[in-house]
Amino acid sequence: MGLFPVSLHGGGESVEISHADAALGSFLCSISKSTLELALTSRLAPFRAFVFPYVCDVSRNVEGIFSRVLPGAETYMLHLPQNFHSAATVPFLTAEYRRLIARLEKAGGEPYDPERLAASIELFNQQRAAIADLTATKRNEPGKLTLTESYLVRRLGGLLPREIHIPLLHRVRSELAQRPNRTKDAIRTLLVGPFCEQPTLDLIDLMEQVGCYIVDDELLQIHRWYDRVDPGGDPLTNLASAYVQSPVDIGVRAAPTTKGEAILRRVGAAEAQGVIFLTAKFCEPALEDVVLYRKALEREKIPYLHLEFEERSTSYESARLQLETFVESILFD
Amino acid sequence: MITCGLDLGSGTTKGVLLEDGQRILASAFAPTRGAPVERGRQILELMAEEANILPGDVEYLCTTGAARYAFLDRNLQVSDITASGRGAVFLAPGTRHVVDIGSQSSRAMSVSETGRVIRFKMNEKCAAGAGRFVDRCAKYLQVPLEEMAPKALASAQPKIISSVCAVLAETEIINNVAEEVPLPDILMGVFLSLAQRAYILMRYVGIQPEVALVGGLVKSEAMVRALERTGKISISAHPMGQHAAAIGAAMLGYSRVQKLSSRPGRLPAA
Amino acid sequence: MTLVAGVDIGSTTAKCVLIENGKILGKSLAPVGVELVKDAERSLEQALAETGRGRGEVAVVTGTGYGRFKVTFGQYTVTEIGCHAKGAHFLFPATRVVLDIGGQDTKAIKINEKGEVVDFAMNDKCAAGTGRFLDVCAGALGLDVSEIGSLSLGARHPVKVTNTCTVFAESEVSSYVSRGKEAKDILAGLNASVVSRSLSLMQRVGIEPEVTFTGGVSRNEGVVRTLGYRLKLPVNVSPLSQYVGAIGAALHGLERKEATAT
Amino acid sequence: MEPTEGTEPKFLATARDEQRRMVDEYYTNLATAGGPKKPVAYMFVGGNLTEIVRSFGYEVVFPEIVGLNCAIKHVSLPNILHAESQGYGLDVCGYVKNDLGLQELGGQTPFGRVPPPDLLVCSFSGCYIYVKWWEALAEKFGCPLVVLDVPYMRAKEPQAEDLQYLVAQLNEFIALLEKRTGRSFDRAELRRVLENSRRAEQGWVDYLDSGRLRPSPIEAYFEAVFYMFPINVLRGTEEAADFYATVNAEVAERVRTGRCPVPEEKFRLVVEGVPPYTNYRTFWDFFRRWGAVSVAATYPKVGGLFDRGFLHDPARPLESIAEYSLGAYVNQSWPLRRKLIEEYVRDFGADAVLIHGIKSCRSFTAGQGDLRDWLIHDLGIPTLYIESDHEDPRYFAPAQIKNRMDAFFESLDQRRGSTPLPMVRS
Ligand SMILES: Nc1ncnc2c1ncn2[C@@H]1O[C@H](COP(=O)(O)OP(=O)(O)O)[C@@H](O)[C@H]1O
Ligand SMILES: Nc1ncnc2c1ncn2[C@@H]1O[C@H](COP(=O)(O)OP(=O)(O)O)[C@@H](O)[C@H]1O
Ligand code: SF4
Ligand code: SF4
Ligand code: SF4
Repeated sequence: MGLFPVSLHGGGESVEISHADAALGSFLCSISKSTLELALTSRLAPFRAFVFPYVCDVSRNVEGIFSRVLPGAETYMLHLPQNFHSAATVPFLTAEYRRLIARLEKAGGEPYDPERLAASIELFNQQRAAIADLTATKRNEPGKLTLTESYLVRRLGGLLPREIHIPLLHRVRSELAQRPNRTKDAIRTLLVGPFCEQPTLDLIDLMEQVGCYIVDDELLQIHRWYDRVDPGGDPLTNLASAYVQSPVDIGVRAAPTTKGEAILRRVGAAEAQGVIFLTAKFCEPALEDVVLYRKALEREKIPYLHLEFEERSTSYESARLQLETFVESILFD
Repeated sequence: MITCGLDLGSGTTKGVLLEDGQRILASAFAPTRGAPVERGRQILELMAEEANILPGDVEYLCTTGAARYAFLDRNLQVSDITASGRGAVFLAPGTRHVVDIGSQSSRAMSVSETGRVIRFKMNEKCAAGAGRFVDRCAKYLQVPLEEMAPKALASAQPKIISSVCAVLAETEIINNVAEEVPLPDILMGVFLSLAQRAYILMRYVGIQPEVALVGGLVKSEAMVRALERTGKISISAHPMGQHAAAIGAAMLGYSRVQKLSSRPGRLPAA
Repeated sequence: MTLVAGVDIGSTTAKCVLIENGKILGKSLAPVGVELVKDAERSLEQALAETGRGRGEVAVVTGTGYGRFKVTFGQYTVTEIGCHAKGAHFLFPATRVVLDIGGQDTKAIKINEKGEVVDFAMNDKCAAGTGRFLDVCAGALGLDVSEIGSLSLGARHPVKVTNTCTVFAESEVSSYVSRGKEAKDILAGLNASVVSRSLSLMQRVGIEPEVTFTGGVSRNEGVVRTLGYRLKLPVNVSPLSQYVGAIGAALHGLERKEATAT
Repeated sequence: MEPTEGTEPKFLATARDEQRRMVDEYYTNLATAGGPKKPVAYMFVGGNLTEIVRSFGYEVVFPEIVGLNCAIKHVSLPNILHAESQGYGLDVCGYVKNDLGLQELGGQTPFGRVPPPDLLVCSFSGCYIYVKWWEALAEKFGCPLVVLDVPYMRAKEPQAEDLQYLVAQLNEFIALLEKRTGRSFDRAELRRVLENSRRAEQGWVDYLDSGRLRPSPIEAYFEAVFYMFPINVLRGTEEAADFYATVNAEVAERVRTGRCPVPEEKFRLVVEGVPPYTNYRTFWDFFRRWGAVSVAATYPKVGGLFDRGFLHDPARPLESIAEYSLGAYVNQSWPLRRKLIEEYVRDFGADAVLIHGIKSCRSFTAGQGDLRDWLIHDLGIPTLYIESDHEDPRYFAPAQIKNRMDAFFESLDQRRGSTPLPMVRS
C-alpha cells in the first residue's frame, strides 16, 4: 500500500521525557512514555500511519492520545484477540485486518493488493526463518556469539528493508560457522520478560559479562510472533490463523496452559540452569507473570533472578550486584 | 593463613582478618565518606596493627560492597549479598534466613548450611527502607543514632509511618511531631516501618528459622524488636553483624585459596 | 494605610513579609523546626523587629504554605498556590506562568492578567526534583545548597543524573564522586535534572511568557540559567523570590480586609 | 465563601437500608456457595455476563466489588501486603493484589467469606489486567478459565464485525455452560431476566439523570457509586429492578423538600476516575466543605453505559448482551471517552471536571493527563487532576490532596469573582 514498515521500540535513552509524563501518568513503562514523547515533540512527522497492537492497556491508551496529538496521521489500535479457542477468532481477526487495511490505504494512497501481501508474507517468512536460525545458534553454541550481537542483528530487522536484512542474516550465519565455539564456564540462562520494551545494550551486555549465557530470550518478540505464515490462499486469513496458532508464550497473550507449566517447559527446552526475569519497570503483564513463574521454579529448585529495567538508566550497580550474586549462588558451593 | 575481607560499603567500610577461615583476628570499621579506597587501606592498616602483623602478611584479600571494584589491591571480589550470607552463617551457624539492612539497601536471603545464597531479594524501587532513612530521622529529630534504640524501646503506642517515600515520610514525621506524638512512639514507628518493608522482602524469599539480622542496623535493638514484632518470629543479631559481609568475603577468600593451592601455579590476582 | 503581614510556613523555611502601601517594609527567613506555631510567631516578630513596628499595628495576618494552619494568630489562610500567583503578579505584573520550587514540592501555576490562578500542576510522585533533592545531593558532596548554584555555572561536562529519587540520586552522586567527576559537573547534572522535572510540570499548564521563578530553589543560579536556556525565554527572578508566597499572602489578606470593610 | 465543614451526608434512608439488606443477603448466600450444587463463577464488573451465568445456576463473585468493599472497610492493606510478599510489585493493580492476597489468606472478609471459584469467566471489557488476574486465580485454584474476547470500542456504535465475533463467543460460552452444568440453555428465561435488567437500568438512568437539576438532588459520584451494587451485581433480579424505584421515589422527595446532598450547591462537577475507596469519606469531605457536588460521573458507568441510549433488549438477548459488553466505559477508546465527558459537562451544566487517577491502574488512568490537557486547553473547562489509589491507603496523602482541592476551589471561586478571596480555616 505504498508504506514502509518501521518498528518503533520507544524513543531510547536519548529522548528526554518532559511532555509524556503529564499526558500519561506516573506508573508507566518507559516505552509508552518515550514513544508518546516522540509524538508530542513532533519527531514522528515523517510517519503517515501508526498501528498500535493491543498488547496491553497502556499501548492501547497511548493510541488514544496519538489520535489527538497527531490528527494528520492515521492511527489504529489493532485489536489482537485473546480468545484462542473460538471458531470466530480467525474470521474476526481477518475482518480486523480489513479495517486496518482501509486505514492504511488512506495513508499510503495505494490500494491493497493480495498478491503483494502474499509476496511480503514470503519475505517475512524468510526473515523469521533466518532469525530463528540465529537464536538456535545461540541456544546450541552459546559461546559463538554474544547476546548483544544476536540482539543487534535482530534489531536491525525492524529498521532495514527486509530485502537487505535477510542477506545480512545469511552472511552472519556463514561467518558464525567460521567462528570457534569457545565455551566459558558460564551459566545457561533463560531470559524472560523483555518482550516489549527493550533493555539498554549495557544491561544486555552485563548479563553475559557476569557469567551467564543467555541461551534463549524474549527480546524483540515482534520478529518472532508467528511461525511460518502460509502465503497461498487468502493471505489475510493465513495471517490470522498464524496469529492464533502462534506458539509464542509471553505475558501479553492469554496463557494456553498454566504459567507454571509453561516456564518449566521452556527451561527444559533451553536446557537452562537458571532463569533471569528482566521486566520493564511498570510493565504489569510481565510483572504478574513473574509471580506465577517463580512459584513453579521454586518448586523445582531452579534458580532465578528478577530484575527490572528502564529505557533510560545509566547506573547498573544494583543490577550488577544482583546478577553477580545470582551467578555466585550457582557457582560457589 | 590470614585472609582479609573488606566490605567497602556506601555508608561504612568494614574489614576483618581471618585466620585459617575460622578465627577472627581483628576487625575494624569506619564511615566511608565517599573515599572507599582510602578508607579500605586505613582499615587494613588498623587491623594489621591490632593483629600485630604487617599488611603484607595478608595472603589473600577479598573485597565486597558497593566499591568492591574500586579497590585494586585485591585478589578477589564477591557481591555483598553472597558475602553477607556466608558471614551470617559464620556468626550464627543455624541461620537459614538473613536480613541485611545497610545504609542504602535492605536485602533478605535464604541460605544453605554453608551460607550459600539460595534466593534473595533487595529493595529497589524506593529508598524508604534502609539505614539512611534512620540516619535522616535521627538528624531531623535531633536524637543521636546510638540513643534512638533505647528511646524507641520505651514506646507504648508506636506511630507507624505510612508514606512509601523516604522524603515524604520525613514530612509525616514532622506532622507527628507537630501533633505532639511522643518521641519514643515516633522513633519506634521509624523502625517498625523499616521492618514492614524488610518483612515484605523476607516473605518474598520465604522465611525459615533461624533468622539473623546483619548489617549496620544490628546495632539497634529497636530494629531487632521491630522485626520480631512485625514477623512474629525471633531474630538473632550478632554484635559483629555489621561485619557479616566482611567476614563472608574473608571466608570466601580462604576457600578460594584452598581450591587454588590444591592446583599447581601461583595465586592470581582477580 | 494598612500594615499587613504574610506568613509562609513551608516545609523547610518560615518566611514573613510586612507590606504597607504596596511597599515591602520588612521580612524574615528562618528554617522551620518542629514547633511550627512558634516558628510562625517568631518569623513575624523578626520581620517586625526589622521595621521597628509593633505587633499591634499589623492589621491582618495571613498564613500560607504547608503549615498555614499553624499561623494560629492570623486571620486568614490561603493555599501557597494562590499566594505564589499573587506574589509573582505583584513583582512582575506580566507574569503568566509561575514556577515555584520549594523544599518539598514543585508547582507550576498558570495565572491570568489579574494574578488569579487559572491552572496549576504539582509534583505528585515523590520528593524528586525538589529543593530537598538538591539539599541532600549537596550534602553528599559536602557542600551547602547556597554554593551549588554558582559552582555549577563552571561546569564543562555535566553528568547525567538518572535517579530522580532523592535518596538514590544521593548514591549516584557518590558514585560519580568515586569515578572522579568534578563537583561542578555533578551539580550541573543535578540542576539539569531539577529543570527537566519542572519543565514537565510547566508543560502541563502550558508555557507562555512571562515566566517567573519563585521559591527557595530560584536562588540557585544554575537552575535559573538552565531553565532559561531550556525554555528559550527570559525568566524573572526577584531577589525576593523566596518570599513570594509570603508576599502573596499579605496581599490576599489586604484584599480581603478591604472587601469586608466596604 | 467560607467552606463549611462537611456535614454527614444524608443518604436516601430507605434505599440505603434496602441496599444494605441486599448486600448482606448476597454475602450470606455466597458463604454457602461453591461446588456442583451451587457453583461459583468469578466475573468482572465491566460489561459482565451476569444474566447468562446466573441462568445456569451459578452464584457470581465480583472480586472488584469485594475489593472495594474491603477498601471501604479499611481491610485491604493486609491483603495487599500479603500479595506483595508473594512478589506482586508496588505498581500492580490494587484490586488484583487485594484479591490474590485475600484468597491466599483464606477468603475471609468482615462481610462474609468469599468462596473459591468453580469457573473463571474472563470476558475482558477494557482491561487487559483481567486476563492476568484470572490466570493467577486459575493457577491457584486449578479451575477452568474461559476467555471471552471483547473487542475494543473504537467507533461510537458497536460494529458488525465486533458484534458477530462476540455473539459467536457467547454461543460457544453457553454451550460450555450447558456441558458443565448439564442444564440446557433457556432462552425464554434469559429474556425474562433481561426484562428485569432493563427495568433496573431504566431506574438507574432516571436516577443519574436527576443530576441535571439545580441544585442537584443527587451526588452523582459518591452517592451513585454507593448505589452501583444492584445494577452491577444483582442486575436481572426483580429486587434490583424494584430497588431503583425506591431510590427514585426518595429522590423525588428530595426535590420536593429541597433537601439535597450538598446543602448549598456552589460548584457542579463532572468526576472521572475510580474513587479512592480507602478514604472515601475523607475525599468526599474535601469536596463538600467547598459546596461542590458531582452532577455526573463516568465511574458509575464501568458496569455499562446505560445512560447514553443503550438498555438490554429482551427481544435480542445475545446481541444486546454483546452490545452491552462492548460499550462498558473502560472499553471505550480515548476519543469516545473524551467526547462523553465533554457531553456530561454540557448536559449537566458543570463548572469543572475533577479527575481522580489510580496509580496502580493503567486501563482507566493512562491518558487522563492528556484528558486534563484537552479539557483545560482545548475546551477551557477548569479541571483538577488528583492521584491516589483505589485500594492502597498508602497512596492517599490527605494533606497534599486537600491542598490541591483547596487551591483549585479557591481559584474557581476567585475567578467567579463572588467574593474577593476564599478563606479556609483549617
Ligand atoms: N546504633 C545504631 N542505631 C541505628 N542504626 C544504626 C546504628 N548504627 C548504625 N546504624 C545504621 O547502619 C547503617 C550502616 O549500615 P552498613 O551495613 O554499615 O551500611 P553499608 O554497608 O551500606 O555502608 C547506617 O546508615 C545507620 O543507619
Ligand atoms: N541560597 C540558596 N541557593 C540555592 N538554593 C537555596 C538557597 N536557599 C534555599 N535554597 C533551596 O530552597 C529550598 C527551600 O525553599 P523554600 O521555598 O523556602 O521551601 P518551603 O517553602 O517548602 O519551605 C531548600 O530546600 C534549598 O534547596
Ligand atoms: S512494556 Fe509492558 S506495559 Fe509497557 S506497553 Fe509493553 S506490554 Fe505494555
Ligand atoms: S518516592 Fe521518595 S524514596 Fe521513593 S523514589 Fe521517590 S523520592 Fe525516592
Ligand atoms: S481497570 Fe484498573 S482497577 Fe480495574 S482491574 Fe483493571 S487495572 Fe485494576
